[in-house]
Amino acid sequence: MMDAALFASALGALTPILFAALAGALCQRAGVFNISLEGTMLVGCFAGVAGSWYGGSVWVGVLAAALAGTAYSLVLAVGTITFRGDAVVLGVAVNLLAVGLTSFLVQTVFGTRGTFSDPALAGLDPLTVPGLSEVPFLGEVLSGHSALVYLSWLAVPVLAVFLGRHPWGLRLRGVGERPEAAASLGVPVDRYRYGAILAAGALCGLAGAQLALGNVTLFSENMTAGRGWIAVVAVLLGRALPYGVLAAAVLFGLAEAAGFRLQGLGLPQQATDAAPYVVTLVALFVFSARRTVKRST
Amino acid sequence: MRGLRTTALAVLAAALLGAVLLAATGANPLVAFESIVVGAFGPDGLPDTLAYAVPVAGMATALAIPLRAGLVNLGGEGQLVLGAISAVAVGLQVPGVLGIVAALLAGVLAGALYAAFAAVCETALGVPLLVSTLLLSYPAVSLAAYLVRFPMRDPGSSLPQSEQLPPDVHLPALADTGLTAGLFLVLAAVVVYAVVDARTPAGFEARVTGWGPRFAQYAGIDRPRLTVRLLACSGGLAGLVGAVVVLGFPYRFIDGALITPQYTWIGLLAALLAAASPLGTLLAALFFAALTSGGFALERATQVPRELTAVLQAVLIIFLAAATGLLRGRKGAA
Amino acid sequence: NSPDEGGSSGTGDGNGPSLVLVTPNPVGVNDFLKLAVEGIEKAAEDSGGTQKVYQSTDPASIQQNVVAAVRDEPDVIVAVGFNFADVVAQQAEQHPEQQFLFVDSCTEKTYPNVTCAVFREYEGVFLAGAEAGLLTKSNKVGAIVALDTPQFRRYSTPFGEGAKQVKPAASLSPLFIGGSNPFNDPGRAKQLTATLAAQGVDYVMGAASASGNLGVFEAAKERGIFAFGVDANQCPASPGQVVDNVIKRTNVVIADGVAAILDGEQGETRSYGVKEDGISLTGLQPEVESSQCVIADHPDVLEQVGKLRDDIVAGTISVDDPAQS
Amino acid sequence: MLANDHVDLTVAAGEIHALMGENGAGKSTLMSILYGLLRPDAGTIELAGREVSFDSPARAIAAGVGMVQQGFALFDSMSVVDNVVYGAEPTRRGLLDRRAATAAVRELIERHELRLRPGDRAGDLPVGSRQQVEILKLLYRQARVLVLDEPTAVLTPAEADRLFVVLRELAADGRTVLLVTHKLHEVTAVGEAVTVLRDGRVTMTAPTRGLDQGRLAAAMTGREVDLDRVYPPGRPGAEALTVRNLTVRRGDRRVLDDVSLTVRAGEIVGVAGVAGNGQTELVAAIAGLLPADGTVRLGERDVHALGVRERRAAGLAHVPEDRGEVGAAPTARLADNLAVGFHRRPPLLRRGLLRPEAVRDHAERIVTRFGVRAPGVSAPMRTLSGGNQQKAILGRELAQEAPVLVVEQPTRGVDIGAVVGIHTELVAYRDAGHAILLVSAELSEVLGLSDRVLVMYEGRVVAEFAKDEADAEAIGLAMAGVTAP
Ligand SMILES: Nc1ncnc2c1ncn2[C@@H]1O[C@H](COP(=O)(O)OP(=O)(O)OP(=O)(O)O)[C@@H](O)[C@H]1O
Ligand SMILES: Nc1ncnc2c1ncn2[C@@H]1O[C@H](COP(=O)(O)OP(=O)(O)OP(=O)(O)O)[C@@H](O)[C@H]1O
Ligand SMILES: [Mg+2]
Ligand SMILES: [Mg+2]
Repeated sequence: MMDAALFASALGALTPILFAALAGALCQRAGVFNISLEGTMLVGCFAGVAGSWYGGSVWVGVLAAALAGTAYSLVLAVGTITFRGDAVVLGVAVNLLAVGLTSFLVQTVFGTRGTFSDPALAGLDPLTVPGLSEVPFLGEVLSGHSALVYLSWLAVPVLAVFLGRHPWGLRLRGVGERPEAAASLGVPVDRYRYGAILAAGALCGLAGAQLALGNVTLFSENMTAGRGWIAVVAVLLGRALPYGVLAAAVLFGLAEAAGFRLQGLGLPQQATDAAPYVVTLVALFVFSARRTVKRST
Repeated sequence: MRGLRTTALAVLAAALLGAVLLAATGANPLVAFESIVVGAFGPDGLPDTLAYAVPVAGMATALAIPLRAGLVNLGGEGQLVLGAISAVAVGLQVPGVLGIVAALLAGVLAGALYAAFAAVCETALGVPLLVSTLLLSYPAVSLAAYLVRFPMRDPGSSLPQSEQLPPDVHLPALADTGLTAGLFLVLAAVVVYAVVDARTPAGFEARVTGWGPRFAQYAGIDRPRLTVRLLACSGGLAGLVGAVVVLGFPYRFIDGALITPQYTWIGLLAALLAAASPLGTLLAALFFAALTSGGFALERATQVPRELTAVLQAVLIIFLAAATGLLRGRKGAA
Repeated sequence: NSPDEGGSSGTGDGNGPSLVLVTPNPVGVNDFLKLAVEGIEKAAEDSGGTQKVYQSTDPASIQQNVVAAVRDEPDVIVAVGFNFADVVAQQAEQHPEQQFLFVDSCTEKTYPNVTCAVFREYEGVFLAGAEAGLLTKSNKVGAIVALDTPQFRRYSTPFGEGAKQVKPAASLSPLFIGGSNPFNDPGRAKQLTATLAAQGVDYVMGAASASGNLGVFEAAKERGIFAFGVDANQCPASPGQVVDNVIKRTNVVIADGVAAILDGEQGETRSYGVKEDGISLTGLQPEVESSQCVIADHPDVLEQVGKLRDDIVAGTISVDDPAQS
Repeated sequence: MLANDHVDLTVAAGEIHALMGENGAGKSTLMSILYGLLRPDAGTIELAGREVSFDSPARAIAAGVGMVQQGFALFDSMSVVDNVVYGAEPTRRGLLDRRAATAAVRELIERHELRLRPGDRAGDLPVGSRQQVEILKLLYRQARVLVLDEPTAVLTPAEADRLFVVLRELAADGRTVLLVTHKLHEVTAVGEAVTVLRDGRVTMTAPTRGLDQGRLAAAMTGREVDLDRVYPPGRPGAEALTVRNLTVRRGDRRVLDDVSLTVRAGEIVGVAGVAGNGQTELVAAIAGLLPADGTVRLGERDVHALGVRERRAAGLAHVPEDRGEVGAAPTARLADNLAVGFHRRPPLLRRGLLRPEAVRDHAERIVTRFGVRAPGVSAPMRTLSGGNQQKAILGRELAQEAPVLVVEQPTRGVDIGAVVGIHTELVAYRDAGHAILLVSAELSEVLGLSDRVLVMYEGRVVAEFAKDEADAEAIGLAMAGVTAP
């Protein structure tokens, strides 16, 4: 029912979600519920396209996206940490701001309304993984993605090792679990939270770069279209564990791709819209039911 | 006092930043601000503000109810939409004035049951409430979208909308303001919440749970039961808001009409900003409503690009959140 | 009220008619609404009057903007988009003096002060489908449509019928974008198009809005298939990939409609299709050579499609409106 | 308010210096200033002759100062090792070197003969072991100046003794120990000097040798305290609390193993035992907070199938061990904390509504009756000193006038003046015909108050003594699992 090309396109499509979800997980572990993923990703989309266009190279764009994401997440960092504002309220406002700001910038920077695209805009090229690309089915699925796709896969174990085995990761988890205890051991709580939010900003920036320069090659206002929110769901589902988040994102991406396929077979679009969420919920039921059974025996 | 000053300072700072932005695009900031204020509170604007404030305040209160006990209901959207579609479904079947009551009840019931189901997902199935409410929201919205496209579609039009409710199932309108008696229903809900929160054992127990789940358990509060009840109240109110909206003009369910105005998210914002305190939540909701209708007025009067209005609003919320954070932080440190 | 005050623009001397355009969504990326703005600007220019644009974001603000427009008492209020049916009916009844031009849809009842202008997009889509049918090698054509509503099925069903008209073996696979931002999700549009391509579809009607269509075109390019655009000429966005466009001359229709109302022709319903040249294909326009559309390289196809167009104009072929089924 | 008022305190290197004072006297505040958690409004700190000023714990740690705070500062989800090395991790090739960390921690555990396993999750540990982890954190950091805020409050005498051995070793090594405690015998046992604080001021500094305990108590409280009060025995009546075959499993382990006991009206039954032998689980299971097999009867009524609320309604009051999270809500107002449990009946409730004045009056009555020192009943609970929080909670539960009171560590962290007051209250409560099950790590407390003493070891009741046959030595042996055949 699904051919290799479809799997491949599903993998590409879930990369922005994966990047953003990893960003959210990092913040979650530092004790910050970050729902500004959507907005920060959008800023990354814009900066990526602007960087690629004016820098003349897609890598300038990727760098610009990461930097812009970092800079933009300062708003959330200063608001929640320095001013102790509510993270959710600030997150929503930051999302709102991103939509207004990027739409405004498209007009002032590119002089067009809403969408900027140009055949000359440099996007991310697919990479052929030597050796892997020859493997029949797998090669088609796993090879030929943009460098950022592979980076996102790499980011999962890196984040897992960081959180589990790097001193900073340990401290970050402590900061999230019990800030006053961390502070009493001389760990600068605020600095770690700043670090987490800014790093998350960079990851969201990369998510935006992949969306605007990898998945498509254009900027369009509000083009993140809820992917940041799906990332928030993935963070919650994956319990902010890197591999958990990966599993959630993959589950989601596959359910969505399957939904598209089912639409072609006559299922109404509203059903396929809801499919990823229902699938996830059912998966959760099964998962938690299995755990309860295990616990009671 | 200090609270007022800090808040005023935040608004002022945001206004200043906004003025710079406006001036940068060539608009006159004074004219712009005047049109925002007049648009929000002027004789023409106030009804618009109130019309927007009714669903926002309703949703804010709905989401504040569980928030008081530290429970976050992220599924307001689904509950709102289910309430609305149920109200329409019943309102189209039950004739006469009885239809109004039946439709409102159906809205409350649908929202309450759906939210309670999300609560049961946590208490019985171990799916965290945050996740269960959020995930359940999407299928509800899709279901309503499906219903108005197929079984419940308006035969007279090709739009994704239900048939119009018969005139005797319209909520009484308040003069020529575009407001309906729904205003009083939502106000009543706010008052009931305020009284229950401050003066009843049930409200007290909700607050105790918000202070600390282990303390609540020790005090004999049955957390699963409380979760289900609070969520039912929350979803019920959300459903009522949905019903109130569709029983007002244009008296039908239009797909997306309850989602795009962001009633739920603005409401959640208000509830969080006010730490779910009943009066604070209401005030914050009114403030956001005024900001929104003022923003539209600004656009109409000056043709300032709407992106800029969105930026202005966001900046204001950011400053406000920081200000309330400072206040709370200071209280905590005292 | 000087024309410059409050940023409204126009070329009139201040005594000309005043016009207000209310849009259902932010104009932003929306080609259809951009054309509407062009139309109101042209109308103001033609009549020496002034114009303003009120952009809405949701049904509640649509309602408020129309009411605010009525308060301003302009000579004509132009409402574009099907979302206005209830409000326009309500306000027209309450304010019989106020003239409305309702574009792209009409009120259920007729009002002497509401002039409607509706499109028969499906005729143009049918012609585009015929082009696809003549060109397809796999006999599979598809459509990527923003939402699954009767209104939007005008972009999918007639496309299949047009293809069948010229190639009975052709079949249509429509897919709908949906999701949380159906009108602005190029990424999802691209993924869906790839899904169609994987099923062997080689010509796709893109009705995913202006930005969504860019996603359709990108997928077309990557998968080596071809696409059709909507509303305006989208061929320059992806030269070599876009076959043709179903264009909807909202600008012309608004300018005409306003002029008619100002001339006293009020309260009628005007329908614009291929015959009235309100709907057309880029390929059937004189400037096809410079359009960067693929169809310019297929004069034989254009010739056959031109005949079909003539049949529609003559009434020998009639295209069903999916929204009326 | 002034928590510390011109305090002068000088401690010699290699000295164990005790700090005493009533609850709320300002001991924790002073220690927090030393550790950089709080900043003084005036005054200086000198370390080894150099003036220092710590604006953060990091600076204090770098300067060789370490502190164990009152209450816990552990990461429940992390292992003992991670908790200990947190913030000062050994690394190898940039990553955390868990092997080295575990070895270091194991070495410390063995050297000081602590009962800890490096890999255990901190959240699963009983309170006594958690305190040991806190001390390990200091030892691991090789602090030169150790500030310990009531470290022995949660330890059994044997554990405390073991800690003192460690402290003496450290002092002999030239390190300085500042020890806050409420226990007089500890002061004389390990301290070389003692400083007494009262109302934020130093009222006495003296060497501990030949120290008169009465004088010490007077310096703390400002009045005479009868430290050797002997309470008359109770007059047991009908069975008020009956527990049969109560069993709690955690994983494969039976943390509470087939426990049966009876408490009669007018009787105090004490439960002695080394922390972590099932006492906490016993109390939680009786209160209904922990699912358990077996039966629990309150009077005639079997409450085993009932929840916490119904058990409370059936006549059970409960003072939990953990006052920070279980027994109180630190961020809520004192008045609200004290209203819990009274909020569904008059006088707080009238015609279905809570009366704010009644809530306040109720709180003020408890504050007055039990001598709780608080900035006011509207102040958040957490602004009260540790001992005063304890008094407030105990006061609330006693005011329930329930037939059965289960109380765990009632005087933990409470100053000696207040200890006497609490003991008097408990005995009076018993004499009014109520039944009390008293769990305490303080052997002297169990011995002084109980009409009968049960000893728990590894989840079981291993010995029972009547009041007149209970002596510290036999109980001590039983606590170690040695019972007479
Ligand atoms: N332990 C509890 N946890 C959560 N909510 C409670 C609890 N007890 C009571 N409530 C709520 O407070 C309301 C009023 O309580 P009240 O005790 O007067 O009712 P009740 O009918 O006696 O209670 P029950 O149903 O337990 O017998 C109840 O309807 C319920 O909604
Ligand atoms: N955050 C705070 N806000 C206001 N007052 C406080 C705060 N923290 C402590 N206090 C007050 O400062 C005084 C000293 O408190 P501190 O904790 O130092 O007492 P303590 O001597 O350690 O008592 P205990 O023996 O009970 O632990 C107390 O009266 C307490 O109420
Ligand atoms: Mg203290
Ligand atoms: Mg009852």
